[in-house]
Order: sequence, then structure tokens, then C-alpha cells
Amino acid sequence: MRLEKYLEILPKSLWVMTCNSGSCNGCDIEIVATISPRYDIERFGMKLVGTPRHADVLVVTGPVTKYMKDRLLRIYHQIPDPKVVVVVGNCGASGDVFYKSYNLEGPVDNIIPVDVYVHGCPPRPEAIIEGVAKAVLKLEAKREELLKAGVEK
Amino acid sequence: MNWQEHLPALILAIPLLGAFATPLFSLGGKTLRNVWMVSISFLTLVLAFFIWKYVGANGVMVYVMGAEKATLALPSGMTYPVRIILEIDGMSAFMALAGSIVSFAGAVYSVQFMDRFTGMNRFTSLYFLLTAGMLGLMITGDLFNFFVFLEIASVASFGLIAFWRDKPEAIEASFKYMLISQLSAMMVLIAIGTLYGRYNVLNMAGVASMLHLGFAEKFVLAFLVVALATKCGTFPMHMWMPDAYAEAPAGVTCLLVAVSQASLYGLMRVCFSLYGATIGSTFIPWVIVIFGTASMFFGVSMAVVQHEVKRLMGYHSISQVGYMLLGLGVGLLALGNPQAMADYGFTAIKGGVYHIFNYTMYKALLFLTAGALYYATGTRDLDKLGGLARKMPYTTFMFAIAAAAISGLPPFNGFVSKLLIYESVFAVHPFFTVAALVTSILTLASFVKVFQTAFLGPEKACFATVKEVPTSMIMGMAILTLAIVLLTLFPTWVLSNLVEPAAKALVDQGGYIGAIMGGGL
Amino acid sequence: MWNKVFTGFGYWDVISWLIFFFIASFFALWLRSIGRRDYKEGTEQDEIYWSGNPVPEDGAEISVPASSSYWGFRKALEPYYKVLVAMHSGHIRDYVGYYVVTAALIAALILVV
Amino acid sequence: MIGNAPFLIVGVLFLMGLIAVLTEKNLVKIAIGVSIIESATNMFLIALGYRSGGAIPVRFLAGGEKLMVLPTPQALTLTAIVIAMATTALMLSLIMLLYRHYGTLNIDEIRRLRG
Repeated sequence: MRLEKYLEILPKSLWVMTCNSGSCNGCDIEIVATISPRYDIERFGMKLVGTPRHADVLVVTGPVTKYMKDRLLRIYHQIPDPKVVVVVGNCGASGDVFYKSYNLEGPVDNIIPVDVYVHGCPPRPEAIIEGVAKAVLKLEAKREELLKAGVEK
Repeated sequence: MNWQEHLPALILAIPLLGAFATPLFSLGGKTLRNVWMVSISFLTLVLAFFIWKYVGANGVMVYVMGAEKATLALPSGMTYPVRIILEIDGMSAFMALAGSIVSFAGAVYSVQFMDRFTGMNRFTSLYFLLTAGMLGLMITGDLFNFFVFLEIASVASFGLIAFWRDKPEAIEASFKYMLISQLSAMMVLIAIGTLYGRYNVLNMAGVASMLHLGFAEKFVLAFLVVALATKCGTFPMHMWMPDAYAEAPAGVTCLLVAVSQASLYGLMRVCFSLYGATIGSTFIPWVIVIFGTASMFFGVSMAVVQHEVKRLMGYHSISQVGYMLLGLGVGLLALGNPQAMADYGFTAIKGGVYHIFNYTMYKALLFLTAGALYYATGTRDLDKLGGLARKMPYTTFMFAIAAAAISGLPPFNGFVSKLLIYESVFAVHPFFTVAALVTSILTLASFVKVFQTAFLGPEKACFATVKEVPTSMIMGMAILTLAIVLLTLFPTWVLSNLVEPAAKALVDQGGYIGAIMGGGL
Repeated sequence: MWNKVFTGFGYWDVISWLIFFFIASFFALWLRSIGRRDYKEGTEQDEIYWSGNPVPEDGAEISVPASSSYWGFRKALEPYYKVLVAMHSGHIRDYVGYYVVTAALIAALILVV
Repeated sequence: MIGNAPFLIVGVLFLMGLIAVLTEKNLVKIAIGVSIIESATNMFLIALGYRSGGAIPVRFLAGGEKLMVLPTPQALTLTAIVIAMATTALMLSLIMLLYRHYGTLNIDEIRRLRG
């Protein structure tokens, strides 16, 4: 990560990929609310991107249905290291009302490791922002680890 | 005897010899015929180069057919010329050079491109007949001879467009071209007959020296302009052009480009040398400017929506011819006015003439690359093509150069001529410049589309076995690529040595007449 | 040989453009060289992103056909293109008609103007 | 004036040919229209051949003081006829091929190249 040698600010501006793994779209609307003018997280350098290649953070909404399991895994693996997963909403955190439903592959942490849970159905935008802000700390910790392991040059 | 004074006859005789001796040489097998084809077209190129050198050094070249002394246009006691006279000024030599470069590249390309098909000896004959017709159009100084060469070129191109006669589209395109072409040829003949009836002369310089604008002359002008504009593909009469260009074999399409430029040359010869400054009192300069703008814009907007690669390029030919018509039309507007001529008119003519050379090179190259795509994949449909850049690296590289040049991307040669046209046309009305710029952008857009869909993108399973095209096809394309790169790197040299003599010769009506009539203007 | 081409209003200099081109390509290559190389080769990180779906083997399924490009342009100019495409009808008699009408128009107007 | 009659006929013939090309649907009739136009053109050239007051362009008959008319239009006409012959032959052979491919001589059905 050589560009970041020159620019200190780059690691702190998170680029976020969202993945809807079977949610009711309520959480997605709240995520949209965070990028709208009232909350405007883009002033912190966070933005939604269209491809996992560019992303630091994966935001997952919804319990993982059988169909979405493969897709979620693939998207997760396509995000470059270090990466942080934020689960937004009760469904993704625990299954919520769909708990033990026949077509669920379980909550998100059954499939991929989760770093931050944001609760609520749907969560308030402030909560989502706080969750992503916690993700910054997690991401920095992971980066330190990777540097120590010598993976990153 | 100076052998160089026979060059005008030789440059017609050599392709004709090539055409009619081909059946003889094809008896000796494929290799001999191919060697014959390439060497004859190379000889034509060398002759055209010599003519260009000679004209550049010694001024207008005159060759009287069948006379005792080839350079004596008016034997003593004659007041006007009666024989067929070939007259080569700077413009003709320039056009002949461009045309024979393209002819040579097309011949080299066709050696392996047409290898899969039978009937190659007929192909070779027609190819050289077309070359001879094109060169004849460019160097003749006689009106009826002009018509004869027009018809030779037309008949040869009908045959060549319909060469793949198992394809219904090819026959259809050839038939459509034939109908339009015959009508316009007949109008040219009627115009020529009228001029003969008025002045008893068929020589262009002779007619020009006596011409005064009357009722009949105006009709003649209208007929000639419309007929020749049709042959070079201007907007309301261009419909034959994409059909014919798309369906002809690629090596032929490349030469057809040069043939349409010969018709454009004829149009300019009629306007500049035959009518000269008297044309200013008619509205023909405006007609040509409007033709140019319309062809430019409508041609390119049809090209953007095409999805067949050669048809798309055919529509681009229309829009590029529009540029030349615009530049030369603005030059015609300024022709009677020395002040305007110095301000913007001569620059516009230079731009138009330079664009002729550039266009001939890069459009021929584009058609050759399209033919290479067709040769390698067997389809011309852009919807089916894709991911060929890794399979055909040379073709991709040359296509990219030609596409950048036609779109007027700096630093390629297309930009220089377009810049000359933009800036001089602006002096007449800014609208024309805007139209030209929009056309240029749309040209870029459509070639980005071709490049993206044919060469970039993921590799398709149906083209897994595609290989790079054979050597002779690459050689044919490389000749034109080399020409484009040289034109790009030395624009000043090209402008002062190649384009300016041609533009000066085009404007200099007195010099054209004086070479034949002995300064009797 | 390497001089500028004067157009009467401005000039064109191929050398300065080539220098500009080399400077621009230097910056482009520099930016490219400082990109990240720490992705894991041979894993999912090597694959293209296809909305999370498995990437089809045949490239024909994931390429955009030429007819679909500039769809918006075509849609926005639909009335214009309707007329223009209708002009290129394929009827040879239409083509001859355009030719004759243009010739007649110019021949008639040239006597008036 | 009777001297202008050939030119009138030329105009009529030319228009006839044009109308045939523009309105006929049959390919062969279109070819005939083109031939009529070619004939009109040839007739126009022939009509230009004589100038009032001149002698006929045959040397041993051109007697007296009169200047001989140039034989150029006749030569032009012959050349034009030959060229027209070649194009007519080519056109008819193309029509034959078109009929073989499309199975029709109706020009309205031969329009695969459009758009």
C-alpha cells in the first residue's frame, strides 16, 4: 500500500460495499439516509462503491438466505485485505423474526466473520454511522496485524 | 529523348497492361500471378512518385496522346487542342500519389485475403482496371476522356463489389450502385456534350479559357456538381456508399475509397479549373458547403447506430467526405476575393486537400482492418465480435492508430487537417465549425464503440481458435500505417511539399489553362 | 521539418504534443506503479466482480453487444433517428428519387440565384 | 423551330427513362429505363454533330469554301454506346443473379441492405 505512505489520510476514509443478503430493504433505506444531506457521511471520506475490489468495509443487511450464501461468500473473498464486516440490522445479527426459518443459512456470522453489529429494526442512521466509525478502529487494528505478519509491503 | 515526359502515358498503360496480361500470367500458377499483381501495383506507385517529383520540379506536365511530339499541345496553326491531352498539375500528381499508395497496399493485402476464393485472375484484372480508371480520372485533361475513365472505374467497381456473388447482399449493393452511377454518368455525359456544343472543344483547359457563364453553362455546372457529388457520396445521394463499401472485399473497398476521392477530385477540377472565379456569381460554393456540412453530420449520426463494422465505416466515409467538401467549398467561396483568400480561403483549401490525403490513408487502413476481422472471425457483426485484442495484436495496434487518426485525436494527422478546416471555416460562420467539431466527437464515439466491442472485452469461446491474419495482410496494413505515422510526425514537411503545391495548383486556374493554351488567357 | 504549422488563427506543433504525451504517460504509469499488489493470486480476489455470481466461462455472456452501446443517445434522439433511418429505406427507387430531386432542385435554383 | 426538335426528343426520352427508373417495380424494366436514358444521351450527342453552315465531316465530300464540321460527336457517341453496352450487359447479369438469390424481380423485395 504505497500510496498510503504518502497520504496519511487515506486509510481513514472507508469505502463501503453493501450487500443485501435477503433483507426487507428497510436497513438499505437507512443506509441511503446516511449518505443523504442530513447525515452525509461522505464528508468523512466514506462512500458507497459498486465493486468489492475498491472496498474496505462490507456492510451486510438481512439474514442470509440459501440463495445468497454463495454470493455473500464470494463478495467477502473478493474484498482485499484488510477488511471489516459490519452487519446492519437485527436480521443479520441474529435472524430476528426469520430465526430458524427453513430457507435461512443462519445469521451472517455463521458464514463470514463479523466485526461490528449494528442493532435495530431498522437501525437509526446515527447507529449505522457509529458502527462504521467503530469499523475504522477495527480496520486499523487489522492493518497493524497484517503489517506485523509482513504480508503488506 | 527524355523518358520522363512519357510518364503520364505510362502510369495509365502499366495498370492496363497489368489488367489485360493477368490471364496470361495466371496460367503460370498462383505465385506468378500474385507476384505480377504486387509488382505492377508497386510499379504504378513508383511511376506516381516520379510524376509527383517531376511536377513538383517542372510545373504542369502535358502529354498529348498520339502526337509526334508528346508535350506540344498546340501545333502551329491550331487555335485550340483537338487531341486527347493528359494534363498533370500539382493536384493531379498529389491525388495520383495517394491513390497509388492505396492501390499498392490493397494489392499486397489482397494476395492472401482473397486466397480462399477462386476467380482470382478476374479479380486481379478488375483490380487493375479500377486502378487505371482511378488514375485516369486524376490525370486526364480531357472532358470526354474523364467520362470514359469514370465509366471504366465504375464498371470495374460494379464487378468487384459483386465479386462475392454467392452473397445476395453483394449483388444488391452492386446493383444499387450501378443504377445511381449510371444515372450520374449519363448526366456527366450530357453536361460534357453541352459544353462541346457551346465551345467545340473537349479539352478542360480549352473550355476553361473560353468559358463565360450563361444559361447552358449554369445547367452544366449543376449537372456536373450533382453527378460527381453523388459519385463521391454526399448526403442526399450517399445511400449507395455504405452498401457498396460494406459488401465489397476489403482490398477492393480500400481502393474504392481512392476512387471516390477521384470523383471528388473531378468535382474540384470542375469547380476550380473549369469554372474558376466565375463560379462566385452562382450559389454553387454554398451548395458545396451545405452538402459538406450535411454529409458530415448525417453520415456520422447514422454511423453511431450501426452494428456492422464495415457498414459503420462506410457511413464514416460520407462524413469524412463532408469535411473535404466543407474545406474546399469555403475555398470556393473565397475564390474571387483576394483578401478573403489570403485570410481564410487558402487555409481552407489546404485543409481540404490535406484531408483528402489523410482520409485516403486512414480510411483505407480502417477498411483493411475490418477485412482482417472478417478474415479471422468470419463475421462483420459487432454484436458477435469481442476480445480479439490478444489474439490479433498487430491488427489491433493498427486499428487503434487509424481510429485515432480518423477521430482527429492529436497528435495524429487527422487532427492537423481538421484543425486547418475548423479554423478557416470559422471565418465564414461559426456554425460550420461547431458542426465539424460535433462530427469529430461522434466519430470518436463510434470508433470507441468498435474498439471496445471488437477488440476489448472478455475473450469469447466461439473465437478461441482465431489467429492473427497472414503476413501479406499485415504488410498491406503496415504500409498505410507507416504512411499515417509519417504524416503525423512531419506535418510541416507534408504541408509545404505535398499539400501546398496541390492547393496552389488547384487555385491557379491561369496556370492550368496556360499549360495547354500557351498562356493565351 | 519540425516547425509549427500555422493555420492563420493558431498553430499546431507536433513536438510539443509528443512531449505532453510522454509527460502524461509518465504520470499515468507512475500512478499505476504505486497501486496495490497485495491481493492473493489464484483466489476469488483474482476474479472479476459479476454481482457475486459465478463468472461464466464464455466471454460472450458477459460482454456488452454493440447494439446496446449508446442506447441513451439513441433513445434521446429517437424522432431524429426515425426520420433518418426511414430515409435509408433500401428502396432503390427512393435513392434515385433523392438524386433526381436534388439535381432538379439545384438545376432550377442555379438559374434563379 | 424544327432544328430544335432533336433536343426536344432528347428531353422527352430522358424523362421517359427517368420515370421508368422511378416508378417501375420490375428490375428488367428498370434496366430498360436506364437504356432509354443512355439512348437519350447518345441522341443528344448526335444532335450536336452538325453546325449550320458547316460541311459534313467526310473529307472527300466536303466541297467548296465551307468549313468541315468536326467528327468528334460521332466518335463520342460510338464510345458512349460501347460503354453503355458493357454496363447494360453487366446490369442484366446482375439482375439474373438477383433473381437467383431473391427469387423475385420486384425491386421492393430486394432491400436487405437498409438502415
